[in-house]
Amino acid sequence: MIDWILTQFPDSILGYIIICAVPLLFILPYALVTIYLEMKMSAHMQDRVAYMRTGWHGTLQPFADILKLLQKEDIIPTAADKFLFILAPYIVFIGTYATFAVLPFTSSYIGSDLDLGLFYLVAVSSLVVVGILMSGWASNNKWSLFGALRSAAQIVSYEIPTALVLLSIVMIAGTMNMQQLSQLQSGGISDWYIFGGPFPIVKKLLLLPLMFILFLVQLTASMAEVNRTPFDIPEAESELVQGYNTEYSGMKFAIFYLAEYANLFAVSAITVVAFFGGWGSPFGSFMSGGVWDLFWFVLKGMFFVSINIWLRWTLPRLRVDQLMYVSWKVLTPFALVCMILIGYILVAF
Amino acid sequence: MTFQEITENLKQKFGTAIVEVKETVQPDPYIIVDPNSLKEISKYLRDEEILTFDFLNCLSGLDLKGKLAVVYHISSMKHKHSFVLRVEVPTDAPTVPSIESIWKSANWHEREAFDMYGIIFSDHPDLRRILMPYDWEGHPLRKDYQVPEFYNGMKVTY
Amino acid sequence: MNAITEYFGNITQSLKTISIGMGVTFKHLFTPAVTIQYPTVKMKLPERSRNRLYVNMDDCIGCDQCSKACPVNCIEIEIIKSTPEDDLGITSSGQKKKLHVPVFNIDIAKCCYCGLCVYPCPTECIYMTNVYEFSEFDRNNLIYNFAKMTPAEIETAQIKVKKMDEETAAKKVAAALVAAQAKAALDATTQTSTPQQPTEPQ
Amino acid sequence: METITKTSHGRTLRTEEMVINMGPQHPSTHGVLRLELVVDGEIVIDVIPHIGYLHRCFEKHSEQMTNYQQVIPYVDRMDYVASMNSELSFAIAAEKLLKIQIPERVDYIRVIMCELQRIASHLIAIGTYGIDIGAFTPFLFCFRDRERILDLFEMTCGARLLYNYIWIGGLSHDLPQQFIPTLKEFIVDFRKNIKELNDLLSFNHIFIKRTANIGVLPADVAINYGCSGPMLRGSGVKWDLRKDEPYSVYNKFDFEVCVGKGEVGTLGDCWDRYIVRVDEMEQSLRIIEQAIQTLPEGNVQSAVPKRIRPNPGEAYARAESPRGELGFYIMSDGTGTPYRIKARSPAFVNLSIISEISRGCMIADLCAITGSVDIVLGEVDR
Repeated sequence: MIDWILTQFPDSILGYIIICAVPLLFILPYALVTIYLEMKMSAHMQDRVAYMRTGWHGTLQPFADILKLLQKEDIIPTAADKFLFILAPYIVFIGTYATFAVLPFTSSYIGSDLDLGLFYLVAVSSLVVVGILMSGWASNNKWSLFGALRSAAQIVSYEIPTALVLLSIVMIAGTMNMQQLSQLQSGGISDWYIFGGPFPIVKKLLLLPLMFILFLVQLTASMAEVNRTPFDIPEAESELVQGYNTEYSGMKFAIFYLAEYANLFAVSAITVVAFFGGWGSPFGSFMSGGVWDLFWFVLKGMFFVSINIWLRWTLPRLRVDQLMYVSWKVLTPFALVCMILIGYILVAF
Repeated sequence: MTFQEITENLKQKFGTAIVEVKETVQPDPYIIVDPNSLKEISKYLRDEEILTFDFLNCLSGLDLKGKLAVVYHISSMKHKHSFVLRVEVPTDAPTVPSIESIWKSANWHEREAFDMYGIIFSDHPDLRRILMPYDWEGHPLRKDYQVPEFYNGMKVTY
Repeated sequence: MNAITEYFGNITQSLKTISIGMGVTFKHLFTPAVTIQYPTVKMKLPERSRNRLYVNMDDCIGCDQCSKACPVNCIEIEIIKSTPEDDLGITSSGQKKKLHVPVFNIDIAKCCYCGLCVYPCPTECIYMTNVYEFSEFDRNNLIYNFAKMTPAEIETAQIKVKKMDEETAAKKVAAALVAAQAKAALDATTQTSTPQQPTEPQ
Repeated sequence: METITKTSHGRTLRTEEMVINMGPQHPSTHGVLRLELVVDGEIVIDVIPHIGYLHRCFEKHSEQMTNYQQVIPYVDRMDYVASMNSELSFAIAAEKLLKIQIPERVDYIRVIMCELQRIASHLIAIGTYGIDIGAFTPFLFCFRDRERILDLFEMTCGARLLYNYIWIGGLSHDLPQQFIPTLKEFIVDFRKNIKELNDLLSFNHIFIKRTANIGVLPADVAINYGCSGPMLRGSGVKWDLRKDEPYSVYNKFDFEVCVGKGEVGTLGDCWDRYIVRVDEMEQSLRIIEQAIQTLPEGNVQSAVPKRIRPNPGEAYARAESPRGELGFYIMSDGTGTPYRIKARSPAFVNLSIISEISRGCMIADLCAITGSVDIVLGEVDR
């Protein structure tokens, strides 16, 4: 698909620009759907009904929200560092958006078929920290600064368990290429890495508990990376009053919002590619190929997005030191032990 | 212990420091004590085994037109009895010793009495206004208080 | 050893209680909502609900009891005496009305809905209705004027009283002055604002 | 305060403490409380509370009233989430001054109302505490149940929040006919909901980790600072005015005084204070059940005095409000206007301990501590 676009615009930067814009086609409608989904899910969990007036069951409300944010006055505090203040949301969004380059949406579409796909993912998602630190500092607000510093500490420490989990996957799969990773698991539900991967039965059974633990580690770490409850301490509306995005309004706030939701899908997609067979159909070759691939990928991704939402509206928030405890004393050791055991299993069997 | 018993006990111990015993006041009789020995009396009331007034319920300022007063409602969790003390000071020199060191709950109550009546609690650790703004003038609950027309250039309507 | 059991205990406890909590929220995902879609759906108010005040002026005898009972002074009543030949009618309970009530204002913005004005009324003409949607853009519109007398009627009443007073005795001159002052005050209020005439709810 | 720290490579690094304002507009100060924090990073070194942003001159207003009855709407507005209990305290104080005996039915209805109000108030305390800790859903579950209590109140006296129901010497209305059946339904449903609440929040491990061992208040400090209510009982002191100094008809009911036991942490921590409130709701239900079983007949307005004009004198009466000992000191000079009314509000006294128990905690813990004190700023500032 990428090649096809490039042949349409030979020797021109336009082709690349169009390629860059393709994930937006997904992110924008996805964000609207997820905002709606989150509002409806949270409301029903709390015995409410949420939006009911704009359109059928309030389906048009996300559009109204976006419209409102577009119209809102764009306030920049007088004492803020203007340049950084304006730049920060875009950097946050770029960091998130860049991850979409290596997400294999279907067997035929991937933005950039990098051989170092997973490595690139881990590297580029850290860019978000820069943006968040920038916004916290530039806001010239003590609470925002707290939020930014907490966020930096959090994202940096949760990179480590994520990296260890992905490293284990790389050890099993022998590749960092996202497309190949999905390809390896395309033989139906039993080939998914969460169920031990495409291996002989003994090896599969040995890997299965380890993969389950790794999956839990990855799920927890991914929640922390997107700053959502129970790990939403950088925003913590009851402590820091939205933390680093307190001072933002209008379109800049919308971009933060969009980046948060896009990031939510990105981390879910990583979990899907690493453990749940990427775009592969659970029934092997049945219902696979073409649009089916996209369908399965988005469906699995949205499933994990829903789990995130579900947890968010169930759990209380951790404290800063407990957050660090979970990362360094629970997730990292578990991931490390699993990795070593997997290495042993791979060598011995 | 009843009011009479406590009063007798105090009279024996402190004698002249008990200025007046208002036994006829209904329904809560009280005693008026000398401000200078308030601290000793309070300490005695708290620490004496048979009294053990460990709980300061309430501390209220009072304007008795010409003199200011502070009323202490104390009670004992152990013996389940309660007692009322009062000190009276002239309005032009309203200084009462602070009992913050004996019952910590007096801290904010004394600040409130200072705020509302201008009673000065000597050796209070942090005697600032508490309910009114820090730059408010006058002590609003005094009976001769005149509501100011303006506060920081804003008209005070109600 | 203790630390190790605590460590793993914490992890298992967390996973267990989190799954219990998730179960609770999942169950609620499918329980019907308890909220209603106000204003399209409205809750039925109980009989005793206390909302906007209403005064039935036909029964008001101008006794000023409600105004005295009000803790926030939101009721303003002025009265003019009637002359013996005036027939002001009787209240529904059969009591003869003896006073004109040219001013009966309730500042509903000040009203605290305590209901204390309702109890002392001898003719039960002031009561709380079940109207609760009466927001306004201008605070002055919340001063409800219940009095029904037109300016002309007030003037004639005042003239009559004046006449009667002049005729009867010189000591009543003072009372007439009060009425004149009341008229002046009323003129001043009618010039600045025109309070609306609330209607009795259905 | 500045401290000079030597870093590993020999350079001196100057660190400075930061002063940061929490409030008056901050979601976890439960109103307009302003806490001036001195922080060293995330660690709170000192807390200086500033109150008075919601001061509505209750005491000054009371001295202007022409009638004791007119004070009651103002008393309602002190503790606006537990108005019934405030009214009861004031009514008891005024009745003590007037020396009137009230019919037994009035007392029973007052107890039912106050216990319902206690449940409603604790529901708010628990729900908002969940929000302080970051769990949003329990808050709405609590409000759902509280709405049903408010419906009962509205059915009885016509108002949902500021009732003016308990009068000096009586009540404004008798119970309506549907009240008792509706109440019985509510009790059955609410028992289930308490269990659900415990599953969702009280015994959630994250919640326990956030609140256990935080803001530990030893019993002797609590007494010396004049703390009362769940604050005091959370520290393990078995002290409840309903039991220890029974007013109204509380001596006729069988219930337990719930105290903190330090089940998951140190005795007197935030979780203990929280769980005392949860347990108290169950005890309140027990009291209500007993009261509706033995509700006597009678006229609720027979003892209401026509003119309230107490003899010169003074009275202090106290009652157990959901936040603790709520006392009124009333001084009469023989006229219809009170000479002096002083409210001893439990939230005001309980709040004064905040700087004592929150030194050295983290900012997130401070939210937990403020929430567990359960202040209502309307009552703190009056």
